[in-house]
Amino acid sequence: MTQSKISNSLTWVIGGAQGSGVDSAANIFSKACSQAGLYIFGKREYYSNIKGEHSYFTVRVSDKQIRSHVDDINLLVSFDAETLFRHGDKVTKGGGIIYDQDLVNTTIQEVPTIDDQALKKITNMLKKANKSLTVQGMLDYAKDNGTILYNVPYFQLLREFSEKINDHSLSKLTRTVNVMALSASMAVLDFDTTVLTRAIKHIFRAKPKIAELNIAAANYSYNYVKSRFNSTEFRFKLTKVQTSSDIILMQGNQSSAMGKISAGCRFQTYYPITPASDDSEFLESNQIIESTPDGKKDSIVVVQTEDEIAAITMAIGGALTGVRSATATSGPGFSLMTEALGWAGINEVPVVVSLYQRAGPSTGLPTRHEQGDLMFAINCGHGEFPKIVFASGDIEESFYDTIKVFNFAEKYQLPVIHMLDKAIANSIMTCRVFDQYKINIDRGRLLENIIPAGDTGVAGNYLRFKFDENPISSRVRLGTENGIFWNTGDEHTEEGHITEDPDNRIKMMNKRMSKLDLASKEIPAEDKAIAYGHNDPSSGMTIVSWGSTKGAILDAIDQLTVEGKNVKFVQVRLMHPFPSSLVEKMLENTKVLVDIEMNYTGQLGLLIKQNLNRNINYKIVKYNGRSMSSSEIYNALMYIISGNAPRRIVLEHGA
Amino acid sequence: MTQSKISNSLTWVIGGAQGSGVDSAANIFSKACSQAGLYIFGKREYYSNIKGEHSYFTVRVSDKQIRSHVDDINLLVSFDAETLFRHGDKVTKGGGIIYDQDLVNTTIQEVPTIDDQALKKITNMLKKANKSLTVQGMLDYAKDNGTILYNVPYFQLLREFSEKINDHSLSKLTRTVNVMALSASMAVLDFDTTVLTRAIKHIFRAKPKIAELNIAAANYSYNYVKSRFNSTEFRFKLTKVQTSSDIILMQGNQSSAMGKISAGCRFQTYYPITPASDDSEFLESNQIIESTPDGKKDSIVVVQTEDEIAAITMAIGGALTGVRSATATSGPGFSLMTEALGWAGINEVPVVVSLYQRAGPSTGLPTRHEQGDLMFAINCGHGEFPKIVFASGDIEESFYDTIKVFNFAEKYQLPVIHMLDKAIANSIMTCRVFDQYKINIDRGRLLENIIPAGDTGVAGNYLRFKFDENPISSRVRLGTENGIFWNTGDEHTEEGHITEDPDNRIKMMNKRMSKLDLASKEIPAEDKAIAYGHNDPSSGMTIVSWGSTKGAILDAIDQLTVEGKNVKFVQVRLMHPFPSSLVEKMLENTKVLVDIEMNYTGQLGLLIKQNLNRNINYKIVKYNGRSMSSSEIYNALMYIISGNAPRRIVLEHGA
Amino acid sequence: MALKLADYKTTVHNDWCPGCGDFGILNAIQMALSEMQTPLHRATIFSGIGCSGKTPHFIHTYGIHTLHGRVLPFAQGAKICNPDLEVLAVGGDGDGLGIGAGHFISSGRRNVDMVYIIFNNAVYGLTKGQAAPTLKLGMKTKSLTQPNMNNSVNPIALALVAGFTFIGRGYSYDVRHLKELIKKAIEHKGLAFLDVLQPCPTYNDINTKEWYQGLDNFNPENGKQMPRTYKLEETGYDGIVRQPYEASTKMGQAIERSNEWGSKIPLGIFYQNEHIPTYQDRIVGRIPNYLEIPPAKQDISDQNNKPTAKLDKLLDDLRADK
Amino acid sequence: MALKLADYKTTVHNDWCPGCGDFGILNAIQMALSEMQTPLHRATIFSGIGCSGKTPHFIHTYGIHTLHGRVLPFAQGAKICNPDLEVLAVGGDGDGLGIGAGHFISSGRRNVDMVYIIFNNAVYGLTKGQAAPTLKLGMKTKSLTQPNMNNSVNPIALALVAGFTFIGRGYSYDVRHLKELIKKAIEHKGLAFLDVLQPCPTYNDINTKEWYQGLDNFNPENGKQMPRTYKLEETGYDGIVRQPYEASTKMGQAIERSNEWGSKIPLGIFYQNEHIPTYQDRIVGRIPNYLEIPPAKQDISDQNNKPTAKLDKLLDDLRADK
Ligand SMILES: Cc1ncc(C[n+]2csc(CCOP(=O)(O)OP(=O)(O)O)c2C)c(N)n1
Ligand SMILES: Cc1ncc(C[n+]2csc(CCOP(=O)(O)OP(=O)(O)O)c2C)c(N)n1
Ligand code: SF4
Ligand code: SF4
Ligand SMILES: [Mg+2]
Ligand SMILES: [Mg+2]
Repeated sequence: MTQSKISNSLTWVIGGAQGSGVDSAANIFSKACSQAGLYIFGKREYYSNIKGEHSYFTVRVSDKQIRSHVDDINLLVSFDAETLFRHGDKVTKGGGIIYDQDLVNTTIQEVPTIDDQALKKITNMLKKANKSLTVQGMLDYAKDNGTILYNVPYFQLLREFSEKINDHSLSKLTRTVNVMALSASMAVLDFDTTVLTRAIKHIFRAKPKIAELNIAAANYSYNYVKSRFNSTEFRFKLTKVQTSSDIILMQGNQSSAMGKISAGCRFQTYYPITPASDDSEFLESNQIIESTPDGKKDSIVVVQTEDEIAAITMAIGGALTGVRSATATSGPGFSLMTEALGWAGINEVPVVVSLYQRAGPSTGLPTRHEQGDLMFAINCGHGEFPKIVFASGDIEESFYDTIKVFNFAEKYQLPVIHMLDKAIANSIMTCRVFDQYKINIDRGRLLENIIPAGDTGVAGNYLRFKFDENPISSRVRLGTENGIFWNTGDEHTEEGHITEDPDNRIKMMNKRMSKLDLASKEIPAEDKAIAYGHNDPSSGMTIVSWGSTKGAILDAIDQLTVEGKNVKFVQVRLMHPFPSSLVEKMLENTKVLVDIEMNYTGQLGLLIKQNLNRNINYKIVKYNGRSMSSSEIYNALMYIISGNAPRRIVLEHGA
Repeated sequence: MTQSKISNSLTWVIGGAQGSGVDSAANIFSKACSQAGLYIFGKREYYSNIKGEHSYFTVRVSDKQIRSHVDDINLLVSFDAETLFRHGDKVTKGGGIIYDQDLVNTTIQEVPTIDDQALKKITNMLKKANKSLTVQGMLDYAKDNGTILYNVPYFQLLREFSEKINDHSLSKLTRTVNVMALSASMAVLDFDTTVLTRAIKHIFRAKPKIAELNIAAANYSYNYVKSRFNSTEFRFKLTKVQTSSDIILMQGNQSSAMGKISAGCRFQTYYPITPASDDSEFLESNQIIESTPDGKKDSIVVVQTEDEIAAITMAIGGALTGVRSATATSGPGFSLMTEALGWAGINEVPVVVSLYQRAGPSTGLPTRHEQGDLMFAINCGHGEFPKIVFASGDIEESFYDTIKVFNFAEKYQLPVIHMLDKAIANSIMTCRVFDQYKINIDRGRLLENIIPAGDTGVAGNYLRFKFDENPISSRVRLGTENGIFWNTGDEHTEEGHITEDPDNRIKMMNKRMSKLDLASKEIPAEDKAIAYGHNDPSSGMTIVSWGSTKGAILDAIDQLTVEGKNVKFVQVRLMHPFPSSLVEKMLENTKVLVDIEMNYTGQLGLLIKQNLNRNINYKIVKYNGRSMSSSEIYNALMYIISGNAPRRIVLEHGA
Repeated sequence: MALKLADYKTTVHNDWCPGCGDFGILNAIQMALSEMQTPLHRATIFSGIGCSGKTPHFIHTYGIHTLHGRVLPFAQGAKICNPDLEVLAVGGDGDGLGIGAGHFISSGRRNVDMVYIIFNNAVYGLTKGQAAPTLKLGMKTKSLTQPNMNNSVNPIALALVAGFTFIGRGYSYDVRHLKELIKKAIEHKGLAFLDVLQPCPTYNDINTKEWYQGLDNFNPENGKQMPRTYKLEETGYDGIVRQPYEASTKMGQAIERSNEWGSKIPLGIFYQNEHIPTYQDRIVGRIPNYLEIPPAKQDISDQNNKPTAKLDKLLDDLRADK
Repeated sequence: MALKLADYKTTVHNDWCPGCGDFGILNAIQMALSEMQTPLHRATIFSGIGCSGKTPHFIHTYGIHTLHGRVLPFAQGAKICNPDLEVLAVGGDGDGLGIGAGHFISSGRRNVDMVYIIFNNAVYGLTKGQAAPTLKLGMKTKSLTQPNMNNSVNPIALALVAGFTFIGRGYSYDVRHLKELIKKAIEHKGLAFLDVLQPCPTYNDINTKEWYQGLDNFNPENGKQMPRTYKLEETGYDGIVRQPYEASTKMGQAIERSNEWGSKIPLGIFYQNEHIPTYQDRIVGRIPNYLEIPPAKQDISDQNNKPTAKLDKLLDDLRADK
């Protein structure tokens, strides 16, 4: 039976124990694809563990832009048993599995990192299919599914290779097994070895010796597979296409940090937490900033604090000197910051919190994904104070949005919570190179000088919270001559001194809170919400969502469009103050409103009810800690279109 | 001109510097009234200051139950200048002012505690009326208003009195000036001196010597006033009526604490904060608890912690031993507790937080009133976890509700946030004596013993988070034989061990969150919301509100009823999970929905939109830090009835 | 029937890195409990968040894995409500001396009768090797891109100043010695602190097992390689305050020893003082029958679910006719 | 034109209780700044929450009244971003050693060049007299219904262990001496801590002015009444570390003196060590031009509001064709 070849479109998955090189193999693969001119979307899944637990990396490749993963696996790359047990059954018909011949007799009980629940599930599956509870059983199962098996005897190859290069430290060489597995997959896919070589060099560019060793190992393994297997038998194939110089391969844990550098953020505080620390660590590694005029070297000071309370309060302290200041955290840390956010609110201090959401509550699933913090972010802190909550939909947006949120913070003199999440942070994708000059820097009413009393110009007796500049007063940096002011967490006068006067209180509350009205008016529509596509008048179906579900939704509705079903998608970006009238307009002609969110409650749905007095017709939610695939969304939408779907669909895919 | 006498219905206000005895004078007055069989409602206003700033106490007296204050003052009792400057103009026609003759020449500038804003306001008022900027000017202003002036030469009286009792430590005697002022007012009101004496004795019952001195001073002052003024000239009068033994005079900062003792709360942690500390300090002062069977002495351990994070986590630690545990705090402290509440949520630990709201954000107006924390309490903490948010409407409710919230916490095994506020805490009122046996104690599924494996009965291998007891599993105390379990902030298995399995995650989320559905079903209607009165079908006006606005609303609608206008009032008590269908039903026939709240946003209004998809027609809000009077509410409702009112009415009364 | 070591172990898969010092500490705790024959249900292990925070899951007693930095208040809450529990709190150095430093100080002031063990690896293990408060200034572990910016804190001296009444140090690869320390800490009446040196082979390539063993540490006198750690008790050091008046001197010598680091690192008991009343004692000062019926042993309702507490006196005082 | 003392005062009404020790500290700060002729706009006073927290409102420099317990991180953030500021942090003992104790420890580890003054009245003033961390165990001030349950913390020893590099103690009624201490603390390169004994006549009837003055304190030798406080410098005590190797000895003697309390309470400089690099120095180790263009002095955008930062290198590395 010959099948048509599928060129440059597949899902490739590599798995292995944490610390065994899964990520670098996936990074090499991703880099190679992008160097070959292909588009990728990759995502990392891992346990809250340092070494030993199962992690895997999914890379979807295409010759068109893609923004999400799908449920199926076309090529599973493994060098341990657990990967096979956990993913072997998900490989499609005609797909392939690369595995280690030496592991076939490993029983599932011999893999200690397979937890009870997974053990039960896999065991049941194999038993039901009458397979043995071994790797071989799983391979048989896969074979029954129509999966092609590629056994690679890593140990034997390593031994041969070690002899060939005359390096007998097998334990060192063992560390190249990830790259061997990867290059085996390259061989199966008939991929260009020069690109592979270049990619390895790039990933190991800081360690040329290691690069060299890995290249040699890669080639050895590549050639072995080429010689053993007929790669033309495999349905999937990757080939080089025209590369474009304005495409970058970007990791989601660096894009917002890069935006910070461009935005002029010069002070970041943090307390380590997954998945937010990467943001700070990137800044720390790039603390010296090349600037114009040429030769000028600016810098960002990054401080690791004793906790998140110190992180936010120190950032606010920095912001008072006129420095664009930020902190990056995740749920547990954010919970500790709310009191200080109220202080920034009442004192009208611009500060940015990058909130990398992960699955909660409490410690939750610290390395897994969720969008569970929306209502908390909007309502955080006791009392009422203005804040902006802004959500980015993908890696590319997160760069530009980061510059925008600093502008918002300074223009409206308030804290901004920039919502990101584990799905963005731990994904990697090809996108257009960032244009760092696209968005101007707007510092709002920041005065660098105060003309002293008696002179003309700005009021002599400077008032930090002047009413008649309502609602936004001029701000100065601590240390500015003639600009002395006071701040207090108490309600204050125009100078910033404590007062309990009831009338002043009303005026100050009005001043502060009305900044949100101004923001609502001034913030451009595209920063509030974006509508994609249109819906068929007959069905009138519109999806509303926010944050990192964007990619999967876009990919799913593209697929629906191909099938002649048009669904509109409204991505809300400004979460607070809620862009009610814009979204209302975008929802005109909507008969069926579908809310898609990575949480239990459907939190955006609540906001829509609260602000638009409009019901959600269907909720598609997911809260198992694994991000949504476009397949799942596609299926759920089809279900709804079928008319038989319940009002709330819970997605459950993901390992 | 003779006017009809007004007997047993007036508003009495006493003012003075913080630390000068304003509170004890007001307490004596309140006690005397209650001993005379009258009903009172009193409220305290004070600065965030220890000594010197202006504080005042309003006591409204009536022979019927009253639940709020009104704007007007009928008798202003003063012994300093500031009280006159701040309140002199608010005394009604026919009302009276008691003042110190020696102060008449004091200028407003001589009173340092009158802040700039108040200074400006008062100065403008006096200037406009062509009065001098002195106490005399203010008295003239009041006289023009028809207020009767009673000058009492305190210093002279003190001197005479000191000679009479042969005690020449004038500085000690000076400390009785508050009681002298108070008893002067008693004389003006023609009140029974024996009741006064008894009240003084009661308030100073711990210090009999001081009681005696004060009684003597009171009598001296009383007689002086009686002899100088013709009390029959004064329109207002207080007389003894039939006393009832089942009426108590209760302070709002003790009622919930008393409820805790009855509820069986045996561990309370706290970090000092206004206005919550009183709750803990009351428990600390009453730590030994008389119990049945007779002679048994139980106790509550109260721990002052290093901060609020320690307070909540220590309370949770206590709760794990099966002890009903609580902490009491206010906004800033609550902000620090949200991470731990998530931990209690995911581990299904019953714990109660008494949240005494005050005006925020940040330090805000630490001794002033607001209901600004509702949306925060409901959405607090990152991630999603079940919690109950419950709001009491007055002192009496707060007692019974406290017992109920412990029941909820244990039945549904979750944290309960019990919302109280500064208006409740710093008010005092007569109410029916608490029936501590009215509400049973329900500990939910707390097992005291586990039968070991092999035996019949409860599962041998105890599973703390057993699924098939869905959604509420049995709970044991730490230390129970055969009951070993684990807790973790991570997502967990039925035993309580960490797991990242996606299917388990879904089941655990469902288990936890569905407890809210159960609570919604089981919690009796009267604990969800209470509807008072009915509305005229023509107007169809219904008020919706929550918390301490209750009293003022009830008093205002009573007044409207008298005038033939019927307005319904729905008091929401269970704030989360929101009792949507009950409130929906209560709002049937409502054409005009009026939301009344002590905050800027109208937070309950948001909840109604979110849960009922129903618009608020009018909002009556207040956020100047001073609680609502029934006069204000009455006026605002009349305004709305007139048809000319804006959609949002901001109340501004209060000093 | 005597409890065996195995009885104190769970079947939960332990996912610490191979060679992690945490294993030794876990074993020592289990051995101590088993030698003391602590009934399984009587002990509760509380922990913070970090690699070390997973410890309770591997011990077959009650196990409460709390929040980052908050293990001490959680643990104190339980012990205060039920003084019959055997409470052990464990956690990382970041957990206890970074985010948790405030609770560390305040717990010292309370002296609740329980044990606190810090797994001191000088890094934030579970978040991938950032500098912990015990890492020395200027050190650059393999997990750091740049040298550490902060001075280190001295846990022994800090515990002393905070008021801990038993202070010792163990080493995770000397399980026997550590086990003895833990037993003594449990037996101590008051708040006991153990600083346990714990190599983290994955992120800390400075304070490694080899480093503690002194593979690069040579006796200047005889040129012989010598372990960095030594035992206080073997040098005749005595940290026990036998009479109250000795406290200050003993504290002084403990501080002095706590400053030793580098080529000589003391292990053992630095300080022990049982003359300070425990928090339980102090509660008894307020509530005489606290130890007999502590909060966890009170019946708050009767058979009819009515409260046992009687409010009569309190309410009587408030009656209008009073 | 020289700045006068009055220039450092605001017209804000001061509502501390009559006789409060805070007044003396406020005066001393204003005098120190005025004697040093610190330009008004260059100084920023940060404070925590409490009676003491109101201090900045009375001083005519920048004044940032922060959150309860958080004054140190706020202040450090400002100083790190603009090292040219003269930063003083002030607050209560509850603020700094209760809820803020964790930041106290961690700030010591950083050694940012600034001053921190604790107003030590042994009570929580603004919340009406609860026990603060400096109140001794078993003490019952008039504001407490029962004796204090917690051991007190020794602020001097704690600062020393935390790593503060200048540690002194003043007394709020010895304004001149305190003023000199503050000047020295400001001049010190590194993080300076001052523990200021501050009577709270309203709530603390134990550590009163009269008590510090020693009205009940008699010299056992000659029976004469003697003040409880004495000045370290007058006894020949020298806390300054002149050579790095002296640090440990000087720390030892400082700890010893810090334990004095009761009939003899030392004031003055307990310890000073300028051999520890400040946090600013440490940043320079990472960012060579930090002191010339610290964060607050960087132009982040050009006249066209375009960013000055150039991402070219970073982006180039990511290009698909790279
Ligand atoms: C409030 C909060 N902030 C941050 C984190 C992230 N976090 C998890 S473990 C850890 C540090 C662990 O270091 P340490 O306490 O030294 O323990 P180790 O892993 O070294 O045993 C941090 C910061 C968290 N869980 N909670
Ligand atoms: C998070 C938080 N918790 C509690 C409070 C309430 N509070 C205000 S002042 C204060 C204590 C003040 O004591 P201290 O710091 O010693 O200052 P002092 O008034 O004695 O100068 C507290 C607990 C608060 N403002 N914020
Ligand atoms: S990272 Fe370090 S501390 Fe954590 S398990 Fe691995 S070796 Fe142990
Ligand atoms: S309460 Fe004490 S510290 Fe506060 S102002 Fe009054 S005297 Fe000073
Ligand atoms: Mg550690
Ligand atoms: Mg204090």
